[in-house]
Amino acid sequence: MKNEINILYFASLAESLNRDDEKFELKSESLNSLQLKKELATRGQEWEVLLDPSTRSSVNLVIANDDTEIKPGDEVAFFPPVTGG
Amino acid sequence: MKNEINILYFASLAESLNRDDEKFELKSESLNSLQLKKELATRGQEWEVLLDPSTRSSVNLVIANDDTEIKPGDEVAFFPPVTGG
Amino acid sequence: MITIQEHDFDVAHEYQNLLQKNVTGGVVIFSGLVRDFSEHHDHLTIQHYPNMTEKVLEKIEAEAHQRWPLLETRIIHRVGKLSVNDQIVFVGVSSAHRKAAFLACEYMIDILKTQAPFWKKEGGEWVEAKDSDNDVADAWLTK
Amino acid sequence: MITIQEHDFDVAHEYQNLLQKNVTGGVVIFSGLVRDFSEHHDHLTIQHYPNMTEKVLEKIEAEAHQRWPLLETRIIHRVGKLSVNDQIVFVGVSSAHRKAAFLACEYMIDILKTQAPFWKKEGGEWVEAKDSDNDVADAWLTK
Repeated sequence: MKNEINILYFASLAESLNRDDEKFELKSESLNSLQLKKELATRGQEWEVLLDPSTRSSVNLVIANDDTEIKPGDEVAFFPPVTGG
Repeated sequence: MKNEINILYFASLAESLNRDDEKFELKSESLNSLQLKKELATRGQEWEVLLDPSTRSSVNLVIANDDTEIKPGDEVAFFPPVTGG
Repeated sequence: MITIQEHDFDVAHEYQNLLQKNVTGGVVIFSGLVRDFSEHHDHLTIQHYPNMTEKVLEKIEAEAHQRWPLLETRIIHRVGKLSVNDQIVFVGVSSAHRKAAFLACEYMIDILKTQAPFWKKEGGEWVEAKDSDNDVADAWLTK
Repeated sequence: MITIQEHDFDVAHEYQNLLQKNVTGGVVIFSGLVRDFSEHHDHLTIQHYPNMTEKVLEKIEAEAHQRWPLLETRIIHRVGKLSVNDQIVFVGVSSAHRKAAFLACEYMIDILKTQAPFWKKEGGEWVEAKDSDNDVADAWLTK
Protein backbone atom coordinates (compact mmCIF):
# COMPACT_ATOMS: atom_id res chain seq x y z
CA MET A 1 0.00 0.00 0.00
CA LYS A 2 1.18 3.46 -0.87
CA ASN A 3 0.97 4.99 2.60
CA GLU A 4 2.64 2.16 4.50
CA ILE A 5 5.60 2.31 6.81
CA ASN A 6 7.53 -0.62 8.28
CA ILE A 7 7.82 -0.71 12.09
CA LEU A 8 10.40 -2.90 13.88
CA TYR A 9 10.50 -3.78 17.60
CA PHE A 10 13.55 -5.10 19.43
CA ALA A 11 14.53 -6.86 22.63
CA SER A 12 12.17 -6.40 25.61
CA LEU A 13 9.80 -4.27 23.48
CA ALA A 14 9.41 -7.03 20.90
CA GLU A 15 8.59 -9.43 23.72
CA SER A 16 6.12 -7.26 25.58
CA LEU A 17 4.35 -6.20 22.36
CA ASN A 18 4.55 -9.74 21.03
CA ARG A 19 5.85 -8.81 17.60
CA ASP A 20 9.13 -8.12 15.78
CA ASP A 21 7.71 -5.99 12.98
CA GLU A 22 4.55 -4.87 11.26
CA LYS A 23 3.30 -2.90 8.29
CA PHE A 24 1.43 0.21 9.39
CA GLU A 25 -0.70 2.47 7.25
CA LEU A 26 -0.32 6.21 7.74
CA LYS A 27 -3.60 8.09 7.83
CA SER A 28 -1.96 11.36 6.71
CA GLU A 29 0.81 12.22 4.23
CA SER A 30 3.28 12.40 7.09
CA LEU A 31 3.45 12.61 10.87
CA ASN A 32 6.15 12.99 13.47
CA SER A 33 7.51 10.31 15.76
CA LEU A 34 5.54 11.51 18.79
CA GLN A 35 2.28 11.40 16.82
CA LEU A 36 3.04 7.84 15.71
CA LYS A 37 3.80 6.74 19.28
CA LYS A 38 0.55 8.29 20.54
CA GLU A 39 -1.45 6.55 17.84
CA LEU A 40 0.14 3.18 18.63
CA ALA A 41 -0.36 3.74 22.37
CA THR A 42 -4.15 3.77 21.85
CA ARG A 43 -3.94 0.03 21.09
CA GLY A 44 -3.81 -0.83 24.79
CA GLN A 45 -1.96 -0.46 28.04
CA GLU A 46 1.09 -2.51 27.03
CA TRP A 47 1.65 -0.09 24.13
CA GLU A 48 2.11 2.89 26.43
CA VAL A 49 5.74 1.79 26.88
CA LEU A 50 6.38 3.57 23.56
CA LEU A 51 5.75 6.88 25.32
CA ASP A 52 8.18 6.02 28.13
CA PRO A 53 11.14 8.43 28.01
CA SER A 54 13.57 5.49 28.12
CA THR A 55 12.22 4.03 24.87
CA ARG A 56 14.44 4.83 21.89
CA SER A 57 13.37 5.11 18.29
CA SER A 58 15.01 5.38 14.90
CA VAL A 59 13.77 6.41 11.48
CA ASN A 60 15.59 4.92 8.49
CA LEU A 61 18.43 3.68 10.75
CA VAL A 62 19.07 7.07 12.34
CA ILE A 63 18.20 7.80 15.99
CA ALA A 64 14.97 9.83 16.06
CA ASN A 65 13.41 12.24 18.53
CA ASP A 66 9.77 13.22 18.97
CA ASP A 67 9.96 15.77 16.15
CA THR A 68 11.44 13.45 13.55
CA GLU A 69 9.21 13.35 10.45
CA ILE A 70 7.92 9.98 9.23
CA LYS A 71 6.83 9.49 5.62
CA PRO A 72 5.39 6.57 3.64
CA GLY A 73 8.06 3.94 2.92
CA ASP A 74 10.10 4.78 6.02
CA GLU A 75 11.49 2.16 8.37
CA VAL A 76 10.76 3.04 11.99
CA ALA A 77 12.14 1.09 14.97
CA PHE A 78 11.38 1.12 18.68
CA PHE A 79 13.75 -0.38 21.25
CA PRO A 80 14.95 -0.15 24.87
CA PRO A 81 18.33 1.42 25.79
CA VAL A 82 21.16 -0.55 24.16
CA THR A 83 23.34 -2.96 26.18
CA GLY A 84 26.05 -4.20 23.83
CA GLY A 85 29.80 -4.16 24.28
CA MET B 1 88.66 -2.30 50.32
CA LYS B 2 86.39 -1.57 53.24
CA ASN B 3 85.36 1.96 52.29
CA GLU B 4 84.63 1.24 48.64
CA ILE B 5 81.46 1.94 46.72
CA ASN B 6 80.60 0.74 43.24
CA ILE B 7 79.67 3.42 40.67
CA LEU B 8 77.86 2.60 37.42
CA TYR B 9 77.42 4.88 34.39
CA PHE B 10 74.83 4.36 31.66
CA ALA B 11 74.03 5.47 28.12
CA SER B 12 75.44 8.86 27.05
CA LEU B 13 77.16 9.32 30.43
CA ALA B 14 79.06 6.04 30.09
CA GLU B 15 80.22 7.19 26.65
CA SER B 16 81.25 10.71 27.57
CA LEU B 17 83.04 9.54 30.75
CA ASN B 18 84.46 6.57 28.89
CA ARG B 19 83.56 3.98 31.51
CA ASP B 20 80.69 1.72 32.55
CA ASP B 21 81.66 1.30 36.18
CA GLU B 22 84.39 1.84 38.72
CA LYS B 23 85.30 1.13 42.33
CA PHE B 24 85.55 4.34 44.32
CA GLU B 25 87.01 4.76 47.79
CA LEU B 26 85.12 7.00 50.20
CA LYS B 27 87.33 9.33 52.18
CA SER B 28 84.78 9.61 55.01
CA GLU B 29 82.40 7.13 56.67
CA SER B 30 79.59 8.46 54.55
CA LEU B 31 78.65 11.34 52.29
CA ASN B 32 75.60 12.44 50.40
CA SER B 33 74.98 12.21 46.68
CA LEU B 34 75.73 15.88 46.03
CA GLN B 35 79.09 15.61 47.82
CA LEU B 36 79.99 12.56 45.72
CA LYS B 37 79.06 14.35 42.49
CA LYS B 38 81.15 17.38 43.47
CA GLU B 39 84.12 15.20 44.27
CA LEU B 40 83.87 13.36 40.94
CA ALA B 41 83.40 16.68 39.09
CA THR B 42 86.91 17.76 40.17
CA ARG B 43 88.32 15.12 37.82
CA GLY B 44 87.86 17.39 34.80
CA GLN B 45 85.42 19.31 32.66
CA GLU B 46 83.68 16.28 31.16
CA TRP B 47 82.75 15.17 34.71
CA GLU B 48 80.76 18.33 35.39
CA VAL B 49 77.84 16.67 33.59
CA LEU B 50 77.18 14.89 36.91
CA LEU B 51 76.13 18.24 38.40
CA ASP B 52 73.77 18.96 35.50
CA PRO B 53 70.19 19.01 36.81
CA SER B 54 69.11 16.59 34.06
CA THR B 55 71.50 13.88 35.30
CA ARG B 56 69.71 11.19 37.34
CA SER B 57 71.26 9.07 40.06
CA SER B 58 70.30 6.04 42.10
CA VAL B 59 71.65 4.49 45.28
CA ASN B 60 71.13 0.75 45.71
CA LEU B 61 68.64 0.68 42.80
CA VAL B 62 66.44 3.45 44.20
CA ILE B 63 66.28 6.91 42.61
CA ALA B 64 68.39 9.31 44.68
CA ASN B 65 68.39 13.04 45.25
CA ASP B 66 71.22 15.31 46.39
CA ASP B 67 70.59 14.49 50.07
CA THR B 68 70.64 10.72 49.67
CA GLU B 69 73.23 9.20 52.01
CA ILE B 70 75.95 6.98 50.50
CA LYS B 71 77.78 4.41 52.63
CA PRO B 72 80.58 1.90 51.98
CA GLY B 73 79.33 -1.06 49.95
CA ASP B 74 76.60 0.94 48.22
CA GLU B 75 75.94 0.77 44.49
CA VAL B 76 75.59 4.24 43.00
CA ALA B 77 74.56 4.89 39.39
CA PHE B 78 74.53 7.99 37.19
CA PHE B 79 72.48 8.21 34.00
CA PRO B 80 70.65 10.57 31.65
CA PRO B 81 66.82 10.81 31.59
CA VAL B 82 65.35 7.45 30.60
CA THR B 83 63.94 6.83 27.11
CA GLY B 84 62.41 3.35 27.16
CA GLY B 85 58.93 2.23 26.17
CA MET C 1 36.83 -1.83 9.48
CA ILE C 2 33.78 -3.07 11.34
CA THR C 3 32.26 -6.53 11.49
CA ILE C 4 29.21 -8.02 13.19
CA GLN C 5 29.47 -11.79 13.35
CA GLU C 6 28.27 -14.88 15.19
CA HIS C 7 31.64 -16.65 15.19
CA ASP C 8 34.58 -15.91 17.45
CA PHE C 9 37.44 -13.54 16.58
CA ASP C 10 41.19 -14.08 16.85
CA VAL C 11 43.00 -11.35 18.78
CA ALA C 12 46.40 -12.28 17.28
CA HIS C 13 45.05 -12.01 13.74
CA GLU C 14 43.35 -8.68 14.44
CA TYR C 15 46.51 -7.33 16.08
CA GLN C 16 48.60 -8.17 13.01
CA ASN C 17 46.09 -6.46 10.74
CA LEU C 18 46.37 -3.24 12.75
CA LEU C 19 50.11 -2.92 12.09
CA GLN C 20 51.20 -0.65 9.25
CA LYS C 21 54.74 -1.19 8.04
CA ASN C 22 57.30 1.38 9.32
CA VAL C 23 54.82 3.86 10.76
CA THR C 24 53.01 2.13 13.63
CA GLY C 25 54.35 3.33 16.97
CA GLY C 26 51.71 1.80 19.20
CA VAL C 27 48.66 -0.44 19.20
CA VAL C 28 45.91 -0.39 21.82
CA ILE C 29 43.40 -3.23 22.00
CA PHE C 30 40.29 -3.72 24.09
CA SER C 31 38.69 -7.14 24.26
CA GLY C 32 35.45 -7.69 26.17
CA LEU C 33 34.45 -11.09 27.53
CA VAL C 34 31.37 -12.74 29.06
CA ARG C 35 31.76 -12.78 32.82
CA ASP C 36 30.08 -15.30 35.09
CA PHE C 37 26.92 -13.28 35.77
CA SER C 38 24.65 -15.74 37.53
CA GLU C 39 24.55 -18.99 39.44
CA HIS C 40 21.62 -20.12 37.34
CA HIS C 41 22.66 -19.39 33.76
CA ASP C 42 25.89 -19.76 31.86
CA HIS C 43 25.04 -18.20 28.54
CA LEU C 44 23.72 -15.00 27.05
CA THR C 45 22.15 -14.04 23.77
CA ILE C 46 22.92 -10.85 21.89
CA GLN C 47 20.28 -9.43 19.57
CA HIS C 48 20.96 -6.50 17.25
CA TYR C 49 19.32 -4.29 14.67
CA PRO C 50 20.95 -5.30 11.38
CA ASN C 51 21.91 -2.42 9.06
CA MET C 52 21.59 0.16 11.81
CA THR C 53 24.36 -1.50 13.84
CA GLU C 54 26.76 -1.32 10.90
CA LYS C 55 25.85 2.30 10.29
CA VAL C 56 26.42 3.30 13.92
CA LEU C 57 29.75 1.44 14.20
CA GLU C 58 31.02 2.98 10.96
CA LYS C 59 30.12 6.41 12.27
CA ILE C 60 31.97 5.74 15.53
CA GLU C 61 35.06 4.67 13.59
CA ALA C 62 34.91 7.71 11.29
CA GLU C 63 34.50 10.04 14.26
CA ALA C 64 37.57 8.52 15.97
CA HIS C 65 39.64 9.13 12.84
CA GLN C 66 38.44 12.72 12.80
CA ARG C 67 39.35 13.31 16.44
CA TRP C 68 42.81 11.69 16.51
CA PRO C 69 45.71 10.89 14.15
CA LEU C 70 45.13 7.15 13.70
CA LEU C 71 46.39 4.54 11.27
CA GLU C 72 44.05 1.52 11.46
CA THR C 73 40.90 0.94 13.49
CA ARG C 74 38.92 -2.25 13.98
CA ILE C 75 35.60 -3.03 15.67
CA ILE C 76 34.16 -6.55 15.92
CA HIS C 77 30.96 -7.33 17.81
CA ARG C 78 29.53 -10.81 18.14
CA VAL C 79 25.80 -11.60 18.13
CA GLY C 80 23.80 -14.74 18.91
CA LYS C 81 24.37 -17.16 21.76
CA LEU C 82 27.52 -16.77 23.86
CA SER C 83 28.83 -18.59 26.93
CA VAL C 84 30.81 -17.49 29.97
CA ASN C 85 34.45 -16.72 29.00
CA ASP C 86 33.53 -16.11 25.35
CA GLN C 87 34.88 -13.02 23.65
CA ILE C 88 32.10 -10.51 22.82
CA VAL C 89 33.69 -7.38 21.43
CA PHE C 90 37.05 -6.26 20.02
CA VAL C 91 38.19 -2.67 19.53
CA GLY C 92 41.70 -2.07 18.18
CA VAL C 93 43.61 1.04 17.14
CA SER C 94 47.06 1.67 15.73
CA SER C 95 48.75 5.04 15.62
CA ALA C 96 52.16 6.67 15.49
CA HIS C 97 51.30 8.08 18.94
CA ARG C 98 50.33 6.07 21.98
CA LYS C 99 48.10 8.71 23.55
CA ALA C 100 45.95 8.94 20.41
CA ALA C 101 45.65 5.14 20.32
CA PHE C 102 44.52 4.97 23.96
CA LEU C 103 41.98 7.77 23.60
CA ALA C 104 40.50 6.43 20.37
CA CYS C 105 40.20 2.88 21.68
CA GLU C 106 38.42 3.97 24.83
CA TYR C 107 36.24 6.39 22.88
CA MET C 108 35.08 3.70 20.47
CA ILE C 109 34.08 1.16 23.14
CA ASP C 110 32.45 3.84 25.31
CA ILE C 111 30.30 5.16 22.47
CA LEU C 112 29.54 1.66 21.16
CA LYS C 113 28.14 0.76 24.59
CA THR C 114 25.54 3.51 24.49
CA GLN C 115 24.77 3.97 20.79
CA ALA C 116 25.14 0.70 18.90
CA PRO C 117 21.82 -1.19 18.83
CA PHE C 118 22.78 -4.44 20.57
CA TRP C 119 20.78 -5.98 23.41
CA LYS C 120 21.96 -8.67 25.80
CA LYS C 121 19.72 -11.28 27.37
CA GLU C 122 21.20 -13.23 30.28
CA GLY C 123 19.28 -16.42 30.83
CA GLY C 124 15.68 -15.23 30.48
CA GLU C 125 16.23 -11.58 31.42
CA TRP C 126 17.08 -8.61 29.24
CA VAL C 127 20.09 -6.76 30.68
CA GLU C 128 19.37 -3.22 31.91
CA ALA C 129 21.44 -0.33 30.57
CA LYS C 130 23.84 1.21 33.09
CA ASP C 131 23.84 4.88 34.01
CA SER C 132 27.62 4.72 34.38
CA ASP C 133 27.94 3.80 30.68
CA ASN C 134 25.85 6.82 29.72
CA ASP C 135 27.98 9.06 31.90
CA VAL C 136 31.26 8.07 30.23
CA ALA C 137 29.73 8.43 26.75
CA ASP C 138 28.33 11.85 27.64
CA ALA C 139 31.77 12.92 28.83
CA TRP C 140 33.20 12.24 25.34
CA LEU C 141 30.35 13.91 23.54
CA THR C 142 30.53 17.15 25.46
CA LYS C 143 34.26 17.67 24.89
CA MET D 1 54.45 -10.29 35.99
CA ILE D 2 57.32 -8.37 34.46
CA THR D 3 60.02 -9.55 32.06
CA ILE D 4 63.02 -7.90 30.44
CA GLN D 5 64.22 -9.90 27.48
CA GLU D 6 66.16 -9.72 24.22
CA HIS D 7 63.81 -11.98 22.26
CA ASP D 8 60.45 -11.03 20.82
CA PHE D 9 57.12 -11.50 22.61
CA ASP D 10 53.90 -13.06 21.32
CA VAL D 11 50.84 -10.85 21.80
CA ALA D 12 48.42 -13.79 21.42
CA HIS D 13 50.20 -15.77 24.13
CA GLU D 14 50.30 -12.80 26.50
CA TYR D 15 46.62 -12.06 25.86
CA GLN D 16 45.64 -15.63 26.79
CA ASN D 17 47.67 -15.43 30.00
CA LEU D 18 45.79 -12.30 31.08
CA LEU D 19 42.42 -14.07 31.02
CA GLN D 20 41.09 -15.40 34.32
CA LYS D 21 38.33 -17.97 34.02
CA ASN D 22 34.80 -16.63 34.66
CA VAL D 23 35.80 -13.24 36.06
CA THR D 24 37.55 -11.32 33.26
CA GLY D 25 35.23 -8.70 31.78
CA GLY D 26 37.79 -6.83 29.73
CA VAL D 27 41.41 -6.85 28.62
CA VAL D 28 43.39 -3.79 27.50
CA ILE D 29 46.70 -4.21 25.75
CA PHE D 30 49.31 -1.71 24.64
CA SER D 31 52.06 -2.81 22.28
CA GLY D 32 54.84 -0.41 21.27
CA LEU D 33 56.80 -0.83 18.04
CA VAL D 34 59.92 0.62 16.41
CA ARG D 35 58.90 3.28 13.91
CA ASP D 36 60.98 4.25 10.92
CA PHE D 37 62.93 7.07 12.58
CA SER D 38 65.62 7.93 10.06
CA GLU D 39 66.61 7.67 6.43
CA HIS D 40 70.08 6.62 7.49
CA HIS D 41 69.51 3.93 10.10
CA ASP D 42 67.10 1.07 10.42
CA HIS D 43 67.87 -0.24 13.87
CA LEU D 44 68.10 0.89 17.46
CA THR D 45 69.76 -0.46 20.57
CA ILE D 46 68.17 -0.46 24.00
CA GLN D 47 70.42 -0.43 27.04
CA HIS D 48 69.11 -0.86 30.57
CA TYR D 49 70.24 -0.98 34.18
CA PRO D 50 69.75 -4.62 35.22
CA ASN D 51 68.19 -5.18 38.65
CA MET D 52 66.98 -1.62 38.91
CA THR D 53 64.75 -2.05 35.85
CA GLU D 54 63.05 -5.09 37.39
CA LYS D 55 62.59 -3.25 40.66
CA VAL D 56 61.01 -0.20 39.00
CA LEU D 57 58.68 -2.26 36.80
CA GLU D 58 57.54 -4.36 39.77
CA LYS D 59 56.77 -1.20 41.66
CA ILE D 60 54.76 0.19 38.74
CA GLU D 61 52.75 -3.04 38.60
CA ALA D 62 52.13 -3.06 42.36
CA GLU D 63 51.04 0.56 42.30
CA ALA D 64 48.55 -0.15 39.49
CA HIS D 65 47.02 -2.98 41.54
CA GLN D 66 46.73 -0.61 44.48
CA ARG D 67 44.99 2.08 42.42
CA TRP D 68 42.50 -0.07 40.50
CA PRO D 69 40.63 -3.39 40.87
CA LEU D 70 42.68 -5.51 38.46
CA LEU D 71 43.01 -9.22 37.82
CA GLU D 72 46.27 -9.80 35.88
CA THR D 73 48.96 -7.37 34.75
CA ARG D 74 51.89 -7.95 32.43
CA ILE D 75 54.86 -5.82 31.41
CA ILE D 76 57.47 -6.97 28.89
CA HIS D 77 60.31 -4.73 27.70
CA ARG D 78 62.90 -5.80 25.15
CA VAL D 79 66.56 -4.80 25.27
CA GLY D 80 69.45 -5.12 22.83
CA LYS D 81 69.35 -4.50 19.09
CA LEU D 82 65.97 -3.94 17.44
CA SER D 83 64.91 -3.14 13.88
CA VAL D 84 62.12 -1.05 12.39
CA ASN D 85 58.72 -2.77 12.90
CA ASP D 86 60.00 -4.82 15.86
CA GLN D 87 57.89 -4.94 18.99
CA ILE D 88 59.59 -3.14 21.92
CA VAL D 89 57.19 -3.10 24.84
CA PHE D 90 54.01 -4.86 25.94
CA VAL D 91 51.66 -3.75 28.72
CA GLY D 92 48.52 -5.79 29.36
CA VAL D 93 45.79 -5.63 31.99
CA SER D 94 42.69 -7.69 32.70
CA SER D 95 39.88 -6.62 34.99
CA ALA D 96 36.20 -7.16 35.65
CA HIS D 97 35.77 -3.49 34.69
CA ARG D 98 36.85 -1.91 31.43
CA LYS D 99 37.56 1.56 32.83
CA ALA D 100 40.00 0.15 35.40
CA ALA D 101 41.75 -1.84 32.66
CA PHE D 102 42.15 1.24 30.43
CA LEU D 103 43.42 3.45 33.24
CA ALA D 104 45.88 0.88 34.58
CA CYS D 105 47.29 0.07 31.13
CA GLU D 106 47.87 3.71 30.28
CA TYR D 107 49.27 4.39 33.76
CA MET D 108 51.83 1.59 33.48
CA ILE D 109 53.19 2.62 30.07
CA ASP D 110 53.22 6.31 31.01
CA ILE D 111 55.18 5.72 34.22
CA LEU D 112 57.48 3.17 32.58
CA LYS D 113 58.44 5.78 29.98
CA THR D 114 59.75 8.20 32.61
CA GLN D 115 60.94 5.96 35.45
CA ALA D 116 62.24 2.64 34.14
CA PRO D 117 65.99 2.85 33.39
CA PHE D 118 66.05 2.02 29.67
CA TRP D 119 67.90 4.12 27.09
CA LYS D 120 67.45 4.02 23.33
CA LYS D 121 70.20 4.64 20.81
CA GLU D 122 69.07 5.22 17.23
CA GLY D 123 71.96 4.67 14.84
CA GLY D 124 74.82 6.43 16.64
CA GLU D 125 72.72 8.87 18.69
CA TRP D 126 71.20 8.50 22.14
CA VAL D 127 67.51 9.42 22.03
CA GLU D 128 66.55 12.51 24.03
CA ALA D 129 63.82 12.29 26.66
CA LYS D 130 60.58 14.07 25.74
CA ASP D 131 58.98 16.74 27.90
CA SER D 132 55.57 15.46 26.81
CA ASP D 133 56.32 12.08 28.42
CA ASN D 134 57.22 13.78 31.68
CA ASP D 135 54.01 15.80 31.57
CA VAL D 136 51.75 12.76 31.27
CA ALA D 137 53.63 10.93 34.03
CA ASP D 138 53.40 13.97 36.30
CA ALA D 139 49.66 14.11 35.69
CA TRP D 140 49.28 10.57 37.12
CA LEU D 141 51.55 11.22 40.07
CA THR D 142 49.76 14.35 41.22
CA LYS D 143 46.30 12.76 41.22
